[in-house]
Amino acid sequence: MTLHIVSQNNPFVLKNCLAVAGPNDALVFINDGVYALATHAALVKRPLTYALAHDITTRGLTLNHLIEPLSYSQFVALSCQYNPVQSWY
Amino acid sequence: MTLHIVSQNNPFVLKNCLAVAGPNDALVFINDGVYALATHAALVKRPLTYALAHDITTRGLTLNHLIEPLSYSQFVALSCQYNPVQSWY
Amino acid sequence: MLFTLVIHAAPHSLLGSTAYNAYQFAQCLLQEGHRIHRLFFYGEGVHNLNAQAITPQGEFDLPAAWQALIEQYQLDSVVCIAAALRRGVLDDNEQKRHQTPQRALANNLLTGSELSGLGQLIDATAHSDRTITFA
Amino acid sequence: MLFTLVIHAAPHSLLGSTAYNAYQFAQCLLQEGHRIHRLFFYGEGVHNLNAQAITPQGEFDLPAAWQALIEQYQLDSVVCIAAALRRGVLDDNEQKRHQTPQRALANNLLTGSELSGLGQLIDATAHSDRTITFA
Amino acid sequence: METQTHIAQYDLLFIFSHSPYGSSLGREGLEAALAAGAFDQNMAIIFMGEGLWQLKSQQDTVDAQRKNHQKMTSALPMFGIDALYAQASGLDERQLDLSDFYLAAKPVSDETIGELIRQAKQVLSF
Amino acid sequence: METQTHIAQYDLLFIFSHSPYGSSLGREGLEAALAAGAFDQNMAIIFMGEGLWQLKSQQDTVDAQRKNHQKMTSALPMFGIDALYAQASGLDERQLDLSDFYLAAKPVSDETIGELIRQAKQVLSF
Repeated sequence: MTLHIVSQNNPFVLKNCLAVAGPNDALVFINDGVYALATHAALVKRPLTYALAHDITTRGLTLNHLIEPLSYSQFVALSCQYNPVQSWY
Repeated sequence: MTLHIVSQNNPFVLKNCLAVAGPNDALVFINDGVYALATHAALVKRPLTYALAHDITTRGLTLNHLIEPLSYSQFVALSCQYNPVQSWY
Repeated sequence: MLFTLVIHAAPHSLLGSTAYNAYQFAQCLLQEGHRIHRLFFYGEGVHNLNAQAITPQGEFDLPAAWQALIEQYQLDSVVCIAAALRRGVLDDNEQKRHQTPQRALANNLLTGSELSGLGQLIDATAHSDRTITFA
Repeated sequence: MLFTLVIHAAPHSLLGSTAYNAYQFAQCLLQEGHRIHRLFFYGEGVHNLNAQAITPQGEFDLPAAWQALIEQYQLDSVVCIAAALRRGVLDDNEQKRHQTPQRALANNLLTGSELSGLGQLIDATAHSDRTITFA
Repeated sequence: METQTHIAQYDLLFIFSHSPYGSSLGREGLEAALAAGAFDQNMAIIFMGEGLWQLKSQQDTVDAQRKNHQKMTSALPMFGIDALYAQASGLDERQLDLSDFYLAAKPVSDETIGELIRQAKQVLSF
Repeated sequence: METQTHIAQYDLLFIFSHSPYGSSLGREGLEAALAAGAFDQNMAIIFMGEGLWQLKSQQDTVDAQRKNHQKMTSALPMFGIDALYAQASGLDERQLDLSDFYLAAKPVSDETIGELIRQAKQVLSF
């Protein structure tokens, strides 16, 4: 299963990612990608959806309890668990 | 009246520009902004909407006859005629 | 009419190649008899005047083209000093100031432009008929 | 597990500051006992190893941090030669090759990395368990 | 329809439409605005679209080792820059309200933003 | 629902999702793909979203003094790279069809793209 990394909040980027991500693929939002989570309610309810904790706190955002805040250590673990890794930007 | 320059094809960028542009403001699409004209039928019908000819031909696009292809000389003339100039990117 | 152009885009950016648009706009307005009060290179735009950038043969050499235009029309061309330092574009002063025995540095600002502060940008907007941002 | 990281973002980009994410990801995976087959700096990412970049005091110096990480773990760090030349990041060879009496150039590639071709990227994907792009 | 007579006229208008940490634009826009404040310009800043995130409170950059924009932006009033506008439609889209901000900004409609731009002598876009 | 048994497996999959001239990504992706072709990789390229513009015919870069991507992309088959896929939904959104392209690409659904990625050993994203 694929690990999708989303590093921007751009409607085109998000659209492409969501169009091809399967139900068992995991999504990790990093950098400005975390803003997408703050503004898309549907995303927050998707299983296997994560956000990098550092990038959330940097931007002063509050995590919805449904979203798993990810340490770098957990991000590394996910990238071992899934294959391949596709970056959307 | 304002001259709005749009240099990207990004939904956020286009939305901001169209939200604040008044009916007598002019819009110039340059660089990747010209792709927005190729995909938004409503934009093409807006009066005072222009696209930089160089950037259209570079990308292999065909101009709708409603859109004025702009030479750099005409782009300079517009930027003299309008004031201020706001760039959206 | 008197223009100031603010250039944020580098010749090779992840986002925006409007550095080419800025150059062609500048060239055209000067040919038409308008004047440029100041070119202000900010952010990634500082790379437009990076003397170390080697353009492959057969490609348009944007830094060289800027330098030639600046010289031909004796333009006031300012590169933001804070933005330039962060990105490794140094003039003679800054090269000497930051050089250490462990760290050899070069003056890699193309001639004809100078590093200066943001005051030059604010001043330029106040003294120009038009300020146009390319990014 | 064996990783290759491809870094497209510069420390100061118009788009994307994932250069910081890439560094922290690399640091973490090494601390966890995983290994890096290769770091490949491409596109604007070449500026991560620009020795001329002067980071203001009190700010995190990303190029210095990359250099220290590369040295500490003896990482294979490749900077795409074509991307680097266009953007003015030169090693000793390229500095000598392109220097002219009219054009003084510096070797401004941080030590510990080398300029090489895209074959190094393709080879790295074939020999790593994971390839991750940061842009 | 809003009357245009109450629209302030600025010599220099900054439009901030990019987020604070995802690119260098947020920071470089702030530095330019602070410089303009130091030069006593008749100026204003409009935060719109993704630029509204610049004003979000509780930015904590310690873990990410980044320079904190919130601290820089907080300096705006000290430089005499107090005409700060926030795009109302952009606030709604991001489920933000003024209580999320660490600096006071005046919410304005898109029409008012359009008119503020038309009335301005010069615009700098970040 | 598509059967997964017919999905090709590639060692190296390129995803091109950026336009050709607006940034350096289009060009640098092409150069990487050509290098992979020269190394005889079992590879494919998927053009999707804004990346579909890379295949648009009649790119004329003379006036703009830019390097022509169409010429570079046309070299892909000469490097043995003939597995080229185009996102069907992206074509529709851009009112493009295959006759607008100067190179043959196979239209594929978003589901198939998802499966091509899952089956790939490595992905490079440009």
